Amino acid sequence: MHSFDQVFTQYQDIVTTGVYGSAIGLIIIGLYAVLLKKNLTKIVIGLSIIDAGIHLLFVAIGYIQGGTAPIFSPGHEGEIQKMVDPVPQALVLTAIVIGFAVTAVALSLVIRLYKHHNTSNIDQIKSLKW
Amino acid sequence: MMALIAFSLMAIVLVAAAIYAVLQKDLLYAVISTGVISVVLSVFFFLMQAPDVALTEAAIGIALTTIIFIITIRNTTRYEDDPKDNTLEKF
Amino acid sequence: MVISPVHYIAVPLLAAFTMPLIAKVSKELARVIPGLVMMYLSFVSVVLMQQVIQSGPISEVIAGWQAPWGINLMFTPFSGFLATLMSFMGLLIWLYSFNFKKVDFSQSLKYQTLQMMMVTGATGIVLTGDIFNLFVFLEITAITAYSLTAFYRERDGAEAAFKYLLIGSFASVFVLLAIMLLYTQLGTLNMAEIAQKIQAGELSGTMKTTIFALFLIGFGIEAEMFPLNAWAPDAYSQAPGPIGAAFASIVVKAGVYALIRITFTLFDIQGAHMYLIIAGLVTMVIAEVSAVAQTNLKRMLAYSSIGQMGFVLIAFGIGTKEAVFGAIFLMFNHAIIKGLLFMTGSYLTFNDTNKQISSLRGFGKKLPLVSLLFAIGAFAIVGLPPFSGFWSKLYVLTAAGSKEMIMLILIILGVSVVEIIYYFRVVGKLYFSKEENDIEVQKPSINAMIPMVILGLVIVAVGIYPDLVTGFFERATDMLLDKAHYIEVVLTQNVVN
Amino acid sequence: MKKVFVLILLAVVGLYLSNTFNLISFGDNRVGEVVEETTTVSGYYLKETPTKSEVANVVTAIVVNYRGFDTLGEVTVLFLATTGLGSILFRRKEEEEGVERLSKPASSLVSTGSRILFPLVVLLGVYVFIHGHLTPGGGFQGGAIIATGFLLMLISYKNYKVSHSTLGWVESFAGISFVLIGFWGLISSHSFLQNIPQVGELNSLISGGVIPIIYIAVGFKVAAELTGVLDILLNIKPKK
Repeated sequence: MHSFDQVFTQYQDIVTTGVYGSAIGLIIIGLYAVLLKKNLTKIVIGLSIIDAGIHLLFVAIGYIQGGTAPIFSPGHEGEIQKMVDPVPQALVLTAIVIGFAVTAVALSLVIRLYKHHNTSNIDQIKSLKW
Repeated sequence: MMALIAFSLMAIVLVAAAIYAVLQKDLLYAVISTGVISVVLSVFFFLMQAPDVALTEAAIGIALTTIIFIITIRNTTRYEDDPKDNTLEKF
Repeated sequence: MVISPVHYIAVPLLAAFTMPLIAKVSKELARVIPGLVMMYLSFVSVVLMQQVIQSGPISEVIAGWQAPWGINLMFTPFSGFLATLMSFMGLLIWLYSFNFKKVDFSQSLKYQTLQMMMVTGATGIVLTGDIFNLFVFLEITAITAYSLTAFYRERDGAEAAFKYLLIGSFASVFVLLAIMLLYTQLGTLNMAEIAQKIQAGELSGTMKTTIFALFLIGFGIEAEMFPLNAWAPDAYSQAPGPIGAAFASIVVKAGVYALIRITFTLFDIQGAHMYLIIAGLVTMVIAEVSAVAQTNLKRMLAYSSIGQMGFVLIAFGIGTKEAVFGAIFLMFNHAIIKGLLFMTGSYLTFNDTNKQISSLRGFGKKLPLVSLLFAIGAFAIVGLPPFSGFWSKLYVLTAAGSKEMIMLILIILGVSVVEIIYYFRVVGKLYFSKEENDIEVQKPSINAMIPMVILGLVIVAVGIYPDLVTGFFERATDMLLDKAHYIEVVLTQNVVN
Repeated sequence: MKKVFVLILLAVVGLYLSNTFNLISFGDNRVGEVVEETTTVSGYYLKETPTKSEVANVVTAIVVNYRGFDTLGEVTVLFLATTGLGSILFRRKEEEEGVERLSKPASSLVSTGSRILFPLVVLLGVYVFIHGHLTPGGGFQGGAIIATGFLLMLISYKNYKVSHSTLGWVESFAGISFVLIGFWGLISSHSFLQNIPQVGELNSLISGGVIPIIYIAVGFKVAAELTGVLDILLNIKPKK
């Protein structure tokens, strides 16, 4: 486990591009799916990929080099100095559960649309105009 | 050194799983790769000293999100442009 | 039990959690609870507004932690006025939807819970003093709006709800990104402390504009600015009758409030006001023009509501004291008049599945009172003298005049003419065209008629004697424009109650 | 044509995001010195949690106590998602009977395995949300784990029925207890969700005053709601 901390401190730039790059990559791929794909389920998959990217970014901004998890386990009471920022973690907890709730409602709408129109292709369902 | 290779491998798997999830026509495999994304994400959170979030992502991201997607696929089409989709008969 | 702003959120939550239990005992009682809650909240609003007028804004601290560390609720004259408006409208909408024919009995428990929680979510957005809490309440309002839009089986509510959900998820992605960036730069989530730190210049140029742009897009979707309101016409027209009224009078207000709180209190970017004017102008012109082309009554009202929101944005964009006063008056008027129009409109087109305006021929005789109230609403929204809409339009036009924005005045007057065209076309159909097809008409029940009559009376009363309410707007304007007072109230006082 | 436009848009968004996030260097210490008068909010939390509110897990203290209103909103979002799901996928009573959840019975391996695993998974879930304030984990995580336990049973047994009334009772009681704790705080020490002064010291099970009780209520509520969501979704009559 500590070998990863060592990696995070030594190869700082590789890790930065790795984390931020993959998070932004996830958001871009999710956006691609939502904007271009026709199948309703695939669009909801795109939405959950964008959510995954956002949550990764949220935790990444809270990470501090060489920091430990913000838990005062027995015997480590004094180590306030080397702790990771706890606030983004608390916010991500809420954001993940909200993302799940919205995904559940979206999928129930997809199911009802399929039962009603017998197709899950968004072009066939577009009966509402601008 | 090994840890660096493992870390960058995971980042590549993350993006590859996302691309696979979007391009795959068979929705079941696409949903499974969203599960893979959640697994790698949970490991990343653990590495970034966020155990609470790793546990949440594991419990909700991997288990529950994947299962509600699979239930949706069961009630709608399994393949993206499903041949037995009735849209063709209309024309 | 000391009355405090937290009751706006805690009491409806308690009611929402107990309703399934009470429904096991008696379904009838379970449907009455939202009404009792709304009545209690209206009473709380009256009490708190008195307190605010005497002793200034109330900042209530949650969980005992002082402002920047804990979450605080801000009951200022501006947010208090909006919370009061939302509670009263929530009460009227509950009364209107009590035994709404189309909501069949077994579903009405879920319907009432979702409707009450939508009002609570909007009130939460208005009251909270913490950005991430604002995001959570935005999600509460959004998730109730998705489920309620898709409530009816036979209409294509599910498409409208899915479209709304897609665009709503974009809104929450943008807001989350903005909160994330803001936290990295300033290290705090409390709105007052953010305003203080931005004023002290702790946020650099490019990052500040990026965060402001992300917030603007995120809340612009909720406040129906032009490029982002593709969801609104479908959501309004497919949702059940009372929900359309709730969208127009409550949910959109919360979106506009969040937008105004970002531009006026948090960020002081010069271009912001000009941007608001341009965005509002574009929204208004396009919405009003497409309203004329509508044959479906509810879609026409939806476009007119978006146009009015554009008008509110213009008024806030002008930014002078009188313009902001006019804007707040406009928000008050829009909530009441648009609520009345949606309520009466849904009874006028009750039995017509695709809500055609042409089917309203000669309804003046069949539904005399409902048509009269619709006419009052139409005259008021257009801004004719004896009604309240006139005053708010007058204030905004004079404010624009004092800033020599002649082009703006011309466009606003032009748009008013467009409004007159399509509203009088409907009123004309109601009264002056003879009825030929005998669509049997749905007589509204007593409890649906009461809120419509109350709203009609309020419009006429405020129209004739506007000083009834302008006192509140004065204080609200001063509070909104006075950023230092907002920061000082939140950050310096100790745990108050 | 639309594809090209979208690809350009994606490139612009990607570039914009990447150079915005270039300004934020990964891993540098934004929390600042955690000393007596810290400026940042997280520094305050790190200093206050072990001393004043006697909770080992700082994230739990933030989620439940410092920002308890977020969690209240959070639990409402899940409650409304369940209600909304129920109203969207509502089916008249007569359509309901004869809903065949599984066409073929699960294999003996799955059914015996899940019968053994189910109590263990629920035990793990309960452990996670009872020790929310000591070890990583808490109400949301514990509730989700319990929901996966029920999911296991729902999948492997055709006639396994999760009774909606018990779910309803558990959900309502947990929600009501959460709000009542909030009101009790408002009455006793004039601020909603106020934490009572400390009983028990750091890292013991009974520590942190009201925080573990709230998180246990959240755990029950999240477990009941997620099981409800899964039950509604699993009982939809698949279209043949």
